[in-house]
Amino acid sequence: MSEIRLMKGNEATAEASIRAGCDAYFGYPITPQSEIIEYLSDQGRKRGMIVMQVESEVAAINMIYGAAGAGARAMTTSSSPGISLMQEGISYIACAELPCLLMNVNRGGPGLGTIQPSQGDYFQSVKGGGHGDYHLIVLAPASVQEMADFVYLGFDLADKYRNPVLLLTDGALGQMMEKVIFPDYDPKAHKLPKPWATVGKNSNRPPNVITSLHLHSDEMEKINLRLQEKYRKIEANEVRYELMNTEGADVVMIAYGLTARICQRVIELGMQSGLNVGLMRPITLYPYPYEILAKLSEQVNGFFVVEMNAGQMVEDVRLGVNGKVPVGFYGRMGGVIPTAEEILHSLQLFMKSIAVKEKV
Amino acid sequence: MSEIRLMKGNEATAEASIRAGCDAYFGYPITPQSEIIEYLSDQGRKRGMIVMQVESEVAAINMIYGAAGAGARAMTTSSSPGISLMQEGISYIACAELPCLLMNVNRGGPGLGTIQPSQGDYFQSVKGGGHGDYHLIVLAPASVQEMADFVYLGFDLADKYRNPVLLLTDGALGQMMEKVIFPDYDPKAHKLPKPWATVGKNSNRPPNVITSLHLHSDEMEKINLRLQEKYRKIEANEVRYELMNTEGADVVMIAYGLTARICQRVIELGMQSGLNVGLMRPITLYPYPYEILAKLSEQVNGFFVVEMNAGQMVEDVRLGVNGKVPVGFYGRMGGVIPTAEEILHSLQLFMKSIAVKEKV
Amino acid sequence: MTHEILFAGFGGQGILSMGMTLAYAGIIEGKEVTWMPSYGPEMRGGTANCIVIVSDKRISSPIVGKFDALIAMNQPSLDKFEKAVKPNGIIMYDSGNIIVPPTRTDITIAAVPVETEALKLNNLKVRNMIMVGAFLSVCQVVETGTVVKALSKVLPDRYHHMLKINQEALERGEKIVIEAATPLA
Amino acid sequence: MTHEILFAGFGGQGILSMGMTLAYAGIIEGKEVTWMPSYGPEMRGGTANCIVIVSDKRISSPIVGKFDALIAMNQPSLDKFEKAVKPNGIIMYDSGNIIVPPTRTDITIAAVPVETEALKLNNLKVRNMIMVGAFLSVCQVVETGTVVKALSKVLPDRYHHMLKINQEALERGEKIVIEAATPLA
Amino acid sequence: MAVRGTVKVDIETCKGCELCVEACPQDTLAMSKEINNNGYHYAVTIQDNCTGCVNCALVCPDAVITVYRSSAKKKDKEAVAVISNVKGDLRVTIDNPNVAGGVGGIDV
Amino acid sequence: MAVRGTVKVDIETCKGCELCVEACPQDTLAMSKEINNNGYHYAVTIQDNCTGCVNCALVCPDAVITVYRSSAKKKDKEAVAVISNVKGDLRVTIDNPNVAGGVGGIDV
Amino acid sequence: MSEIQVPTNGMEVVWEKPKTLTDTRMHYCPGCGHGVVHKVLMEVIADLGIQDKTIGVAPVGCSVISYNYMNIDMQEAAHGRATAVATGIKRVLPDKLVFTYQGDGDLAAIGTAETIHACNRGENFLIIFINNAIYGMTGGQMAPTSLLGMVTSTTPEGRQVETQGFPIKITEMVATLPGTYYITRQSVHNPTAVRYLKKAVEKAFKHQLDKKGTCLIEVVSNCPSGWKMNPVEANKWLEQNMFPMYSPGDIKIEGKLVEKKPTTTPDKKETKL
Amino acid sequence: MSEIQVPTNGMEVVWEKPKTLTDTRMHYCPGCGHGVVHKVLMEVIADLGIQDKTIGVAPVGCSVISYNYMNIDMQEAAHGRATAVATGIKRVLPDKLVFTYQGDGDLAAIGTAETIHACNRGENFLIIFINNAIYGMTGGQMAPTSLLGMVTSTTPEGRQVETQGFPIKITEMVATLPGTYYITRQSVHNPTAVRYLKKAVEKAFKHQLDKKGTCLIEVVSNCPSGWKMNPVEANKWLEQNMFPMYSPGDIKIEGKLVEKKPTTTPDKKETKL
Ligand SMILES: Cc1ncc(C[n+]2csc(CCOP(=O)(O)OP(=O)(O)O)c2C)c(N)n1
Ligand SMILES: Cc1ncc(C[n+]2csc(CCOP(=O)(O)OP(=O)(O)O)c2C)c(N)n1
Ligand code: SF4
Ligand code: SF4
Ligand code: SF4
Ligand code: SF4
Ligand code: SF4
Ligand code: SF4
Ligand SMILES: [Mg+2]
Ligand SMILES: [Mg+2]
Repeated sequence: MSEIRLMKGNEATAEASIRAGCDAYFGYPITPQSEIIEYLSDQGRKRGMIVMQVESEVAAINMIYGAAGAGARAMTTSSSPGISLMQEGISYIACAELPCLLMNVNRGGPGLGTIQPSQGDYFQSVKGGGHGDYHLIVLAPASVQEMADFVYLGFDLADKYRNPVLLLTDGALGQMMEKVIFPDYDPKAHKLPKPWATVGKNSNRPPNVITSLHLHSDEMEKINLRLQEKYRKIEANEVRYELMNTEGADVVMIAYGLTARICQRVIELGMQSGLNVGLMRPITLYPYPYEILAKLSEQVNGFFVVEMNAGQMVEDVRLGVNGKVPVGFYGRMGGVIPTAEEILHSLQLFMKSIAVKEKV
Repeated sequence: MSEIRLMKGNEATAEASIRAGCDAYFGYPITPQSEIIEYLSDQGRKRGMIVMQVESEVAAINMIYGAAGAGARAMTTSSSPGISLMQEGISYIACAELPCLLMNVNRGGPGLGTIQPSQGDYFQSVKGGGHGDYHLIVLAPASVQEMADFVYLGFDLADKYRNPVLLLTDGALGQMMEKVIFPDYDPKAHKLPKPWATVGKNSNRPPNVITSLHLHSDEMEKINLRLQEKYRKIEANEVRYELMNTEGADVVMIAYGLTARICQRVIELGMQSGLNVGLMRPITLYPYPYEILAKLSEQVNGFFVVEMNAGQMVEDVRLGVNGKVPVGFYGRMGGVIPTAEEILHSLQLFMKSIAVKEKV
Repeated sequence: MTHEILFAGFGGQGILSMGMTLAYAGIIEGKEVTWMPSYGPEMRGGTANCIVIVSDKRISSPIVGKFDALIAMNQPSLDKFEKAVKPNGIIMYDSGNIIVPPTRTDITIAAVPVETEALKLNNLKVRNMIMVGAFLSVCQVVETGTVVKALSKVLPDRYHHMLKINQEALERGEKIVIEAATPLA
Repeated sequence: MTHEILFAGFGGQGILSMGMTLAYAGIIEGKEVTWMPSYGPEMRGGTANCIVIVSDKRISSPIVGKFDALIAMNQPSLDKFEKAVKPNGIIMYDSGNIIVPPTRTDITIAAVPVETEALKLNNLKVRNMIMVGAFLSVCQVVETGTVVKALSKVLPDRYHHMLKINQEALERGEKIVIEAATPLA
Repeated sequence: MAVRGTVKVDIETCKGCELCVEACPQDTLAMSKEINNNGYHYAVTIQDNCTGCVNCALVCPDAVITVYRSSAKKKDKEAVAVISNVKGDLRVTIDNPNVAGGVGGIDV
Repeated sequence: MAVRGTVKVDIETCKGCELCVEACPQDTLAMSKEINNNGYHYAVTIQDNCTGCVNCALVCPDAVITVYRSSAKKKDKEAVAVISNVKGDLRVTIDNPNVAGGVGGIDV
Repeated sequence: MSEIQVPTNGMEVVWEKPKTLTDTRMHYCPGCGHGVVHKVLMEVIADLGIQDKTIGVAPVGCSVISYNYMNIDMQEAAHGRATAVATGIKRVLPDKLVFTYQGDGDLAAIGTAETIHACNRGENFLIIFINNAIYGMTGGQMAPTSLLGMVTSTTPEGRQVETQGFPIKITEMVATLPGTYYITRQSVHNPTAVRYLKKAVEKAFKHQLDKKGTCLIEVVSNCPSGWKMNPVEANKWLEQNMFPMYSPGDIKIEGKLVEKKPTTTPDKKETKL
Repeated sequence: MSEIQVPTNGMEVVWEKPKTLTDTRMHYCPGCGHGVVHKVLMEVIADLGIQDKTIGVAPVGCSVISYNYMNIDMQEAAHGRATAVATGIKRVLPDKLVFTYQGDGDLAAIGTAETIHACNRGENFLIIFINNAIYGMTGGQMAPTSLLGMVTSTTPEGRQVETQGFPIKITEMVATLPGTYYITRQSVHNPTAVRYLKKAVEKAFKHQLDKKGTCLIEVVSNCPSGWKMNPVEANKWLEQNMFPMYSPGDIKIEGKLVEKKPTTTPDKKETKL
């Protein structure tokens, strides 16, 4: 029986994790996401989850490594500075191919910055903030509903590919309340067997070892190649995005998460001013929806990227567009949320500029 | 009086840091760069530098923050996993605009990986492994001589822009020996005044505060804008690269550091097989030499990127080329160093493929 | 129909729960809702505000720059957000806390003496519900009855004995605006 | 002229310092040099090797796949690297440690009984210098005299009393190859 | 008893925590009924019996109390300490309201 | 004296650390002059006086020693422990060479 | 603006806000101990005349912007790393005076390694450790020093040993390190406590001037907001509940442990609130 | 291949390599204590019949690939984080037996916070702490436990308090934490020591089966390579130089501190080598 609630994004994530059969949560408080550990400390513990506030984010991510390696569904969440502290651990988890769920409720950086919402951690999330060649599967919810839904999806993808999954969201989505529907989800039906997990070696099999160390280059390269092969599979199968009003649009905006919501408003406002703009909202930031960009490049006069940062995803858009049409950008930083009106204004300038160019 | 020595890259960096007037080194051992702290523990201490082996990389980077904030020339070095642990601290340093020198002697990852050389930390270095919008100035030495030279350059750029500078090198360059010439360098003539440093507030000025916290979004955005303005200045003034044989080349290879050395050999081998290839070696990875790429795009039939990773810098190359000509890639991972012969082979295949395309 | 409403005042005035109650009522009536608080340095001690959107269709941006209505519970909030109300919009303010009233003439303005009214109910805590009631009488985003139902969901169990007084407050609020001749424009 | 030489053997056989001494001598003669060790899991205990390049011009890649000469101090190294020697190149090996000799016929091969020779000098530690001497007699990368100078730079001060014996070793090495009729091809 | 001491409270900065009231051995202090511009009741002297023991100043977290004491040695010229509030509605009434916690602080 | 115990050393795995020699109260063990395929001198029994005290096995870091002892209870059938090395040049000569440290280990 | 004039003729100022505090109104909640400690610290710096050579390190915690109130050069450290930052400063400026100011989450949770190793190196600076048994800044989560049974937003049923471990007495732990010279536990819940604290801070700075090694002053403090009490209640609760676990007094003087206190925490039953 | 046959008629095997050790030749340097500890640990696991329910956590340090030798399920943790990883494992598999195996750099430098907090939570697992007073794996740098005056590659003039602090006795520190149940310091330098160690390991696993809380066994070990001595010399040096600082014996039994040892390290002069 599914259930309707009015909840903060953070709480929705927490509630969904319980329903998704998350066995263990290890975390450290940080604004604007502490509601998650608070919710779980009450509801999670009551409903049988292992919920621990531990000494630091470094400890938390390494506990995730241990618990995931032991076959559990494990999750941690944090916000920007805390996620930076986890980078070594994340790189280890990616290399050891441990399925787990991470969430970054992005706030304004760099440094201690501000606790206001931001998308400044895009690069860190998709290009790898840790060392070495690895990828997280990165999902970007744009509503409280998705803050819940992507928890199930995240755990399932993590298990399927033995890969860490990151939900990249921001302080506003974490703090805002919306209606959220919790569907029926039976963790037992979704959890995959994990014969590789360290649960105690029975006499019928050789020891299971979770490690990311491969001293000899040729062995390590094999691991790298295996990872790359997996990433190609993920890129082939797991790209997710949403198109709005792209059919016949002059310019398509590209935005994810909160800014994608604001861009929907821009579409509405644009219509009022006779502007024909659409929106491509990447849902997976890795794998990135390059292909649809290539396709749209054949149809539109330009793309306009909106981010709450200095311009990060815009590079992926440019890689997808590959010079075929101009790519514009509008961004705010430091926790400032752009309004639909200011985006529209900047978009109009962009549209003028490319019209001019085309005439030249 | 300049001096000629035969030295490991790591030792050359250490020796240069003493000569560059580095006041303090805080570090933690890790292969393949422990020679630096070992050299400094002997020579550095004897020659008046503060040299401390501390409890962790996390502590080290925060000591750099403190020392740099107090006006000192400060340096730390590590290798991939250790650098990942420093990401929070690096983001703080970037936001607080503290000049200092960092070095990553890159080894194969992800995870504990291998201690063999790699370029797998390109993204982490240039896109920001830490949270938020910031940039390190990233210099990529390609010889032991440059492992020394870029120490002076690095400190000077750091002071000039109040920005952390990262030397991105790899285990092979750290471990190999070459001739190195130490020029005359008078730190006193290079060190800039640091009126912003916390050295004790005298009664004539308000307190100096080193911080990265700006609670209000509008204030934080101002900080972000100031940083971005600085980055634009750096991008305008500090791009460095080296061209070899690009004049009239059919294809230009792009490689930095060790792989650039190997690509020089590829040019030599190529000449023997009648191939006309050149090399663009970025010396600054941030700011990236996009402009010369745009320029070369008008002259060549394609670019061929060589990296010791799964393909990271190739994205920057594609951004610079912007679809004008094809971009090929050859990479090895896991600490495997590609040979000139295998690169040449792959390059020839690429050249064939683009020739075919052009005929179509 | 979409209503975009800003609630603003001091922390401690029950600003966030006013908005939350309204949003919850929206859900009960089958509508789409978003509730977006200002969080951060102002949250404790200083000012607090939240944007509530109640709509019949999927809500695009939860952040809006212009509002159909502003509920202002203190002077700084009124001063800051007066301009943000759309033409023909509504400002409803606590006349006990706000000395300098709004000056716009293209909108509906209502002063509600919530403290005075709350004292009549012998309970200062229900000031915010008086305000909500007053607002609903001017702008029927949801039924007052639904708000009462919503309250029983929003209030923690230990406060359920307060449901009745809150209901009275809502009704009181509704009535005073209806009774008021001025300063309704 | 560029010489690309691979030194290979067990850790502890002084492989790395053979290469280092040669490289240093190169510098003294005003040449360009690189010395690239294998480091890592093999470094302690297992095998060790280093590539030394000495050249009149700027050295491109410090990593090469084919060598002008291989100095092999044990069997695994010889087995592994025999193919990596360029046609007309040189393999020089320690015949005390290597039982199965190289089989290639397109290169110069020299077996040097370094242990026997070292015993003649009453010092087993100079085995590697005997090898260097032997190598230089076949392939004059640098002058033997320069190597002696280089040694005084490479050896830590506390070993400077060993300079003389090392010089003798170098000369001894030179001589035995020159004296040898077989197995020089 | 002659006035031995007195205190000046910067009532606009006072946060109404009542720690000074609690600390005063003379019951010289009490909380105003009015609130200042930050919404806080503030500390006021309600008796003339201050001894200048500085207890109140020591515990005041906001350092808003200045303490004066009669000095045998010094003989100052006529002087006053001035208490002001920007609202201009300075009244001194006390009522002992129940000060609620949790109304300050920031998150990082 | 009747043989009370004996030991078998896996000489190819032995690293020549000499800790067993040091630990043996009977001086039953010594180091070979020859080296095994890993370049190490290895431990060998040079006397018949082993008591089967297992001291050597306890300190051996590489667990290469198996210890046997006469059992009053058990009467086994004829049995031998076999020592082998792959080089095929097994000789037992001792000479007490100076074992150098620093020849193992990896870096991470 | 209206004014009340208080006659002060013939009186001298016996206590006023020190010049080393700025005029900025502090953001702390009413009654919060942070303000008291700031004041004491700045008084001592004024008294000793070391304002121009003291450098402070602010933590991440409620006192994160203490640099807005302290009229001296300061650095704001990453969460938990204040002693690392202070090490960086003090090592390059050995003749300046350096202190860190840290909460219990900052010092005893995420910063444990940095705290212990700074003390072990005997870094010649002062650590001021505000133990309010809670994470004030982030909204009242459990701290490593929270008492057993204590209700916080992450221990809604009270802190349990099984999942959250024991309240940690890091001050006693670092006192066992030979690098530390003067270790004391003080409080700010009444005027006498404040007087003692001031003496302790003075002593610590003097030791630093004499290059004696690390001094650490734990201040058992309150958090009215996090504890959900008014300040007066909070200070009473502090005395009744915090002191049995964190008993005030000197722990190490001149490099010697003061008395043999039991080094283990009393077991669960005894400390259950 | 040649063979020597040793007659074993009428004899029984009184010691042989346990099945819980794999056949892989260990990479350790000759005489390294790591091998001895591996052996003892695996013997106990074989003896107690817990091979199928024990999960080990390898550190980063010379024993990083101990999973190649231990014939049980294992995880390799990031440098210093073994106790965090073990917490993750044990919390989700509370009925399995878990141990960490860590060097002094891993446990007492970079892993200090994780060590202390795991012990403070009383995590019900065993920590095996190999104290060889040096960073073996990275080539002989100073460890937090290196002795004063000890020459290492980062202390070419011997460890000095001024820059490198004091040798840290983390075992004594965690013994003060109420979460710990059995804390002992053992060694492997002679047969008797090995016998004691085995008993200690057995005891610790039994405590874990009884869910008693954290047990930590420090093993004072050698590093012939790092110390630049042959193994026999190294073990002698260990006895003469390590034991005065790290004296062997039980520190905490059944949750109670054994004896009042001086908790501070003797001062500089006394420990100078
Ligand atoms: C790396 C990181 N993790 C977490 C946080 C969030 N955070 C800010 S302050 C704080 C704890 C504050 O508690 P405490 O140190 O006890 O100080 P108090 O506020 O109680 O004075 C936390 C967890 C952060 N800013 N950075
Ligand atoms: C984050 C990180 N920092 C540093 C290293 C390098 N490193 C590997 S092992 C080690 C220390 C080993 O010393 P110890 O823990 O004492 O173990 P031992 O080798 O002596 O047994 C270090 C610093 C690393 N792998 N990862
Ligand atoms: S100085 Fe002493 S007597 Fe006077 S008001 Fe303050 S506490 Fe009371
Ligand atoms: S202690 Fe200070 S802030 Fe608190 S009530 Fe008294 S004067 Fe006001
Ligand atoms: S078992 Fe005892 S007596 Fe026999 S060899 Fe070993 S140590 Fe010596
Ligand atoms: S202790 Fe073991 S490894 Fe060492 S010499 Fe004896 S048998 Fe060989
Ligand atoms: S939250 Fe607690 S510690 Fe922070 S300012 Fe308020 S009372 Fe003080
Ligand atoms: S380096 Fe030291 S600790 Fe490591 S294996 Fe060798 S002797 Fe053992
Ligand atoms: Mg606290
Ligand atoms: Mg060690």
